[in-house]
Amino acid sequence: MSRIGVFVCHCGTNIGGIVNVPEVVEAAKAMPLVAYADENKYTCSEVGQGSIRDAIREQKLDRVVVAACSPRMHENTFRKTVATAGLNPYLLEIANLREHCSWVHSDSKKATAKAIDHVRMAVAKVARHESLFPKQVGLTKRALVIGGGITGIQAALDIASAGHEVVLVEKEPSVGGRMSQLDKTFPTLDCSACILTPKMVDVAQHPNITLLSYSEVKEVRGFVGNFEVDILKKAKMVDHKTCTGCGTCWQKCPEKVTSEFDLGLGQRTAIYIPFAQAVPNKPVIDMENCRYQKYLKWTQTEEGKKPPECRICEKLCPTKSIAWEQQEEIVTEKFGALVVATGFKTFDHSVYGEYGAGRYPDVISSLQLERLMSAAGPTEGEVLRPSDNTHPKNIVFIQCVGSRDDKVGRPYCSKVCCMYTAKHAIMLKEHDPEVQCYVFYIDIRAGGKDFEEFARRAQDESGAVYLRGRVSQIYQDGKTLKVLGEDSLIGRPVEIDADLVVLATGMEASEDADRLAQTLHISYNIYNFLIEAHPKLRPVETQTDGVFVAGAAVGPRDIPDCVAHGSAAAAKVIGLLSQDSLTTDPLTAIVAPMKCVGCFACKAVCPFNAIEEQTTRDGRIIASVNESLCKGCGLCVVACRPGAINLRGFTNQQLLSEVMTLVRR
Amino acid sequence: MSEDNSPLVIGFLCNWCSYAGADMAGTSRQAYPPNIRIMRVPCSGRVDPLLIVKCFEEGADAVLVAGCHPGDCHYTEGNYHGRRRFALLRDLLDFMGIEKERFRIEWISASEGKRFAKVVSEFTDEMTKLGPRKVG
Amino acid sequence: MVKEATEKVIPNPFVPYPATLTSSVDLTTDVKLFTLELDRPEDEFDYKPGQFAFVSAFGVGEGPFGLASVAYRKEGLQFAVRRVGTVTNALHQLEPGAKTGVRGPFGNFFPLDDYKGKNIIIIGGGIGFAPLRPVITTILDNREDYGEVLILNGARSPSDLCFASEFDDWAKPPRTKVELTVDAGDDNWNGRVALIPDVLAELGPSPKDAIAIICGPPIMIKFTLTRLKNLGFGDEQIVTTLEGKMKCGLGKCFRCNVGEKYVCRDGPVFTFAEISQFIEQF
Amino acid sequence: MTKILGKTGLESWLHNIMQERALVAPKHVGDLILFDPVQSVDEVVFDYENTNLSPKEFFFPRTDTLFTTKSQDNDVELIPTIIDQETVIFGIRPCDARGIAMLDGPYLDDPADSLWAQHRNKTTMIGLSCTKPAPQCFCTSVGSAPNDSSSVDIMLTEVDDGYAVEAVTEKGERLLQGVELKESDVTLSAPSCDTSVPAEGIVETVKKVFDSPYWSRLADRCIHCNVCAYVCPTCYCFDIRDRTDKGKIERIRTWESCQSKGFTRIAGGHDPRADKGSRLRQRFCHKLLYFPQQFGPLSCVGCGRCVVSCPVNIDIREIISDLQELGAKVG
Amino acid sequence: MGEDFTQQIRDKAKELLENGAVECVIGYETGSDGVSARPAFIYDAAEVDRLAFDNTCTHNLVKYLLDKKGKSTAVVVKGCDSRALNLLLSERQIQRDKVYVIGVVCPGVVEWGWNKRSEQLQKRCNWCRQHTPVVSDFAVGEPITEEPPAEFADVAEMATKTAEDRATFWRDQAERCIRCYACRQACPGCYCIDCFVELLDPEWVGIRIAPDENWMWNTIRAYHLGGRCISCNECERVCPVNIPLSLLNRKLEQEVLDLFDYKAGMSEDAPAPLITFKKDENLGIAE
Repeated sequence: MSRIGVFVCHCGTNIGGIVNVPEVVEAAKAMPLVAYADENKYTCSEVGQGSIRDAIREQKLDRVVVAACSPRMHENTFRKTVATAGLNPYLLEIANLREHCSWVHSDSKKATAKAIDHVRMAVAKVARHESLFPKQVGLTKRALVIGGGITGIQAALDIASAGHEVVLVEKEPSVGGRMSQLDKTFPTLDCSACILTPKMVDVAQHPNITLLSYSEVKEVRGFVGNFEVDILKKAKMVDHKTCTGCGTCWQKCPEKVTSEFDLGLGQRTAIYIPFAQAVPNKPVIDMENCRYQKYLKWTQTEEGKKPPECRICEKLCPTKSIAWEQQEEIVTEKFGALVVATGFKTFDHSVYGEYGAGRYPDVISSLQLERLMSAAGPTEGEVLRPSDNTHPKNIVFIQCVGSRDDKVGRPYCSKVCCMYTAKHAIMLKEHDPEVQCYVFYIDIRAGGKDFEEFARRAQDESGAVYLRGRVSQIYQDGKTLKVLGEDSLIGRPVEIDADLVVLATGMEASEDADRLAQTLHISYNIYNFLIEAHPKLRPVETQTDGVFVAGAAVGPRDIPDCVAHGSAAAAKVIGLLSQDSLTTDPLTAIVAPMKCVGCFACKAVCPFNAIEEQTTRDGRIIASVNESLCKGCGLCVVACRPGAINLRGFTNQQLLSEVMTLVRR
Repeated sequence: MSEDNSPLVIGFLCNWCSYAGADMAGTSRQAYPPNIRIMRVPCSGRVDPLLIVKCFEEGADAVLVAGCHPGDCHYTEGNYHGRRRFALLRDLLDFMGIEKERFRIEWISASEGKRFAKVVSEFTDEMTKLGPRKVG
Repeated sequence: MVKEATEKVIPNPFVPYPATLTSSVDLTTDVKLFTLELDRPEDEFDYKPGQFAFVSAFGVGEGPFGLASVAYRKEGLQFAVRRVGTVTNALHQLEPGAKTGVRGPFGNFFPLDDYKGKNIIIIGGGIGFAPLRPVITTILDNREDYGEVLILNGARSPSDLCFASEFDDWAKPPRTKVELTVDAGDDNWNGRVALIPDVLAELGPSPKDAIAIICGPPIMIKFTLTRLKNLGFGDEQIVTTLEGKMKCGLGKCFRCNVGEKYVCRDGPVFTFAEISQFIEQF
Repeated sequence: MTKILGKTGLESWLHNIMQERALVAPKHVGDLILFDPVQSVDEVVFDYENTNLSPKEFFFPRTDTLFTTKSQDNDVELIPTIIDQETVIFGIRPCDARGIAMLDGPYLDDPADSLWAQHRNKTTMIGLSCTKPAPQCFCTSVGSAPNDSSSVDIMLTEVDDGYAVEAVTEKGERLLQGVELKESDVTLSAPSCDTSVPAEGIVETVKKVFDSPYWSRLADRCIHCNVCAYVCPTCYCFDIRDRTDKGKIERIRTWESCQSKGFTRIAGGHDPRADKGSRLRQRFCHKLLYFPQQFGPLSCVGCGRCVVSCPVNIDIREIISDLQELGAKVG
Repeated sequence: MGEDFTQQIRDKAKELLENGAVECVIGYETGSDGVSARPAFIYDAAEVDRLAFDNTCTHNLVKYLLDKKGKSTAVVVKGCDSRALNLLLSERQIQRDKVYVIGVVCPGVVEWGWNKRSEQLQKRCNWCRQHTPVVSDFAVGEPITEEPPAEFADVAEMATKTAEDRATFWRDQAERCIRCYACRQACPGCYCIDCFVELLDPEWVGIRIAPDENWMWNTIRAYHLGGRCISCNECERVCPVNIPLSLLNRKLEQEVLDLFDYKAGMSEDAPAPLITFKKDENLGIAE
């Protein structure tokens, strides 16, 4: 039995000023199955909602149409209204008479006709609504944090401190991320390592945190509250359970290779920790470069010169922790929520021919400069030119390398470069008063607490010369680098003899960010930065419930933002994990088993892996929907030729009724 | 066509982008002709070609499907599927004498209220010029 | 030369009698009992237990439903309608006062006069019990004309038992027993949980001077028939109603046929003797 | 004596008929020949074996409105369809006319189908006997003949200088009023129909072989395309449903076929004829067993349309032969 | 072709039935007119001599595999028919290990009807690019090198008409349609349990056998085969009122080729164009 009530809202004069509301009410009364229609000044007001509740009770209404503003505005409000009157909240439909009608049309007659049609369609649709009931599903109260940079560390610590188990996965041998490569941080100039290291140690020591370094996430299955994640643990070749991190091995290893951590400016051994404060402070063996591995490879072919068998580390290890038999392995773990904090990588400046395309040793990236300035870096904090280890005096900074440049496909601003360059100018001057810095910039972006003052300080106190303009060419002239540019403020070409050129390389999404996003069914933009559910209102959520994003994986941001972001994601995770069960949205797809032909077109188009295979009693293999995974997009419904799948709330019947009621009105 | 010979345009708008874009048109008072009747769907990928064909069978003059811009789909892939289905359907309908112009697909984001109004205005004008469908 | 018959206006048998829905009561979660009153006093509608009629949901179509009332009580035309398809869905949406249409009565009926003096076993499953209600009403209204009466009503679950409010009245008269059973019970159910054929075997009614009337889903009819045969019931002692897909009720569309017989015109009431050769087709 | 209507006389007669009534005649439609209303005698095809579809649709239309509703206030008025249009069908073959007459059996059986009755009353059939039966024809095997005039109102037979005319019914007589006919002593020879189908005794045979696996083997090939039923002059299954447009409700009856899946599926899901074999058997049993049991003749008039149209060559003539052979074995 | 092919098919059928590899062989035999072929179902090795193959073997026998689910069956296929096997395999309607494919290299079939047969190739065979079966367990005949590319002259011709003329053309076709659904029944790609056209709720297509409803039916029938039609032309062959259904199918075939570079039924694995997508593709929509 259907007794539909229609409530038409004047919205003050917002609707009533254009749409003839009494006429809409009269038209509604004549519509099939409409038992009651009335108007309100403001339907969303307590009085208006009360009139709906009263009418439901008095008129025994079993379905409600509210003809008012956009459903995006008040659908939830009115769902609650009808629910308090005892109706299922899904037996409601909204006709949009404001945003889609009165606010955009001025012809009262035509607007009223359109309003009546929209009510008609809503009535047709609501007649086919069915009571829907959210389901409760259990959840695993554990979180996975992907990425062990400052964002991931912060998120992991916050979640763990709230009492939930956390697994932190880091692909490198140590946590720390980009921040661990920095010397000082702007604008406070506190030592990066000094503030980061304690947190890294906290991670290692926190009883609720399991750190999986040198590991990567491969596959993610399941849904919010119930994810199943395959994690690849790369072979470290060292048993970290027994290893004490005494350092003998990496001190004695004879094979020296370029250090990734020092960005090519220093060296490490084949068995190594990436940097002194690494966490875990236990080594891994770089299989590519290990002499014993090379020897083993040689024994298979016996081609070329026989390498030494080496195994020095094994011989010297006091705890016999070298584990040659170790293999990479995949572990599967269950989680209720995931935080993606995969950070960024810096732009590769070799694409810029005018900056030497990476050929000049003394044209370095700013992150390389950080390593040179770092006391724990390859030069122990002394800034020396890579080419001849001399102290550079004239230093040119070039801004926006791989930022704000359409030419290289990076039109966005990397946000931190202006500030770290100011920091560099200040620090270099402090290190060596003879240093003169020149900064070629487009704009100085110093929005942030104490930022503008800091940028000023570089110029006013540290004497850095800021030149507004692009550098057109750099070339090597003996020991000097000739930097040709333009000062656009005075409109004159400039030529500077530089000892060192530092490129403010921008931020890029980290390697494989797109692959990970696809695995997680979250979206990413054309630069592979992850997309949040809403840029303003849901900054750490994603379209996949239970998957949160944080830090520079979402877009360029600085350390305090990353930390705040990590904490924000953690707060969301804690909120999620503090529930005993999760409520699923009932607007999901549903399969009519008798109609399914088992072609699985639905499965092919489902973006959420929500279609599962099921065998019927008569042996047919048919589709079924995992309602916890289904997001209600309806792609499967359209793909299903036999009409075996329907979408609750937007059924074929409902959409067709809307069309039919319109075209045959 | 209605009595005053203005075209009947049926619009299917995805909830997350285009419906919100139409809301934005309202919020910012971007006027457009009142011919369009709007149906809310979760995703442009939920718009069944059967519905569109049904609209034309029943004499609608024009159909607009609007969804998120490619890459912006709330469900990540819905509009990509929709794009393929609609491309094929539009060619088929055109081959059967329903001009391509009568079936329009647009990507309109939640912030493009002005563009929504512009699209609907242009589309309605174009349909008025094209006139009613000659063979039912 | 072929002579012409004088042209006479033939009434269109597809046009129903206009009727008004006077009440609609939930019998189970998906079955409603509708009461209809014909709008025009001149329309004749006399019927007997077992007969059926088409009820219209204008705008959707019409469907055949067994009459659940008895004509002599003049309480309106009653139909128990289970919500299974588009027509029944639409009927369930109707409110008292709604306009509808009735075409009928159609088909044959239970020859209750012939059963006088006999013991009657009435077996119904689910919504199949609806056409048996007028049988029960008639027998109980003329209780002394019949012997022992056993009523066996079964359903999938307790909430699917039709006419639950009437069970007590049915069991009141002497020599009358009402047995209920369900396929699956619930928290409030203290009765039998068994399939109808099994309950029948357990109760073991004697075939002597007895008539068994069965109505229900095809599968239940088939198994119940077997049990009755095992108990010694002869083909003539077993009476059933068959369900068939019907469109006209007039013996024209040839959709409901079982062999050369039309369920709509030659049925729906058949003795097992009449349909035994076709039972596998059904 | 035979009455003759010359070719031009026929044309002007048809022309006159068209002025007052609808004239339906064989006509080229695409590459088909179909019975269709004609506006001019030029459209009429005189030289044809038979039409691709039978003329049954002028008595039992593909789509028919049984009644319409008119709503006013809370009242619904049901308005039955009245057929006013007088129609003349020209060129109907004896087999097809017999098929129409045969359907009087079920349709005029009490309670009569008023639409059928009205169509029959309002329609005059001018038959055209076959001069050269087609290879698929077998009317003589099922109780008719190429010149069988029993079911038409007027029978025409092509002769050298026109058409021999026989008024069979009063209705036919009336239509011929005022038409000038020549007297002639030409004798009409009955053309022969070569195909002979052993249809005699088939009713008894079908009863015997009802449970034979023959049916399901035959159905292997059948794709249940329904074409046989739709081209057949004696198939009369229908479906009924309502249609609502702009507040007006029509109850509509359309053609359907017993071969379609779900034809007998009841709302609960049970389908007594769910398998292909029992559906195909239903069709032949109806034609060869049930219809004769109810109304006398086999409900096959031997027009051969199904033979030609079946895409997988399910040939009723072959089936009748097979059944007889099978029946003989069963004994 | 002819007797040689017939003999090879009979021998293979005999072998398969005798060694129990299959329960039934679906092939062709001579029909009741004595001149044209019809489908034959052979269950007994003693009956293999009924099997025949000639240039009237038009029927796409793959359709019948849908009735033989789960049963080991051999089927005779021509090049065009064989693409239906891939379609049904990819849509999981048949199991490869239950089907034994006798693939006949087909030089083309002729125009024929009941009791009549011409020597003129069917129109579709003139533009056939799949003489050799794409799936085959036992090949009959030598593979023919296929010449590229597909032609769509008939489709192009329609496109030269005005929209109004095109609409009128299809309106006329719809008017003739009697909605027997023979096209669907013959199509190997049509196997829905309940076809959309017969659903009562949602009632996509109204009950009337009238131009509007018929137009909707014909349009969606074609659309549902978009990217799936394997060009066997059975729909058009069985149509009792000669609606040029293949014109719609071929239009879609052309579009699918142009837009998605896809040809249905060429492989079991390639996802059908409407269940997959590419992010960066220009389909002429809202660009």
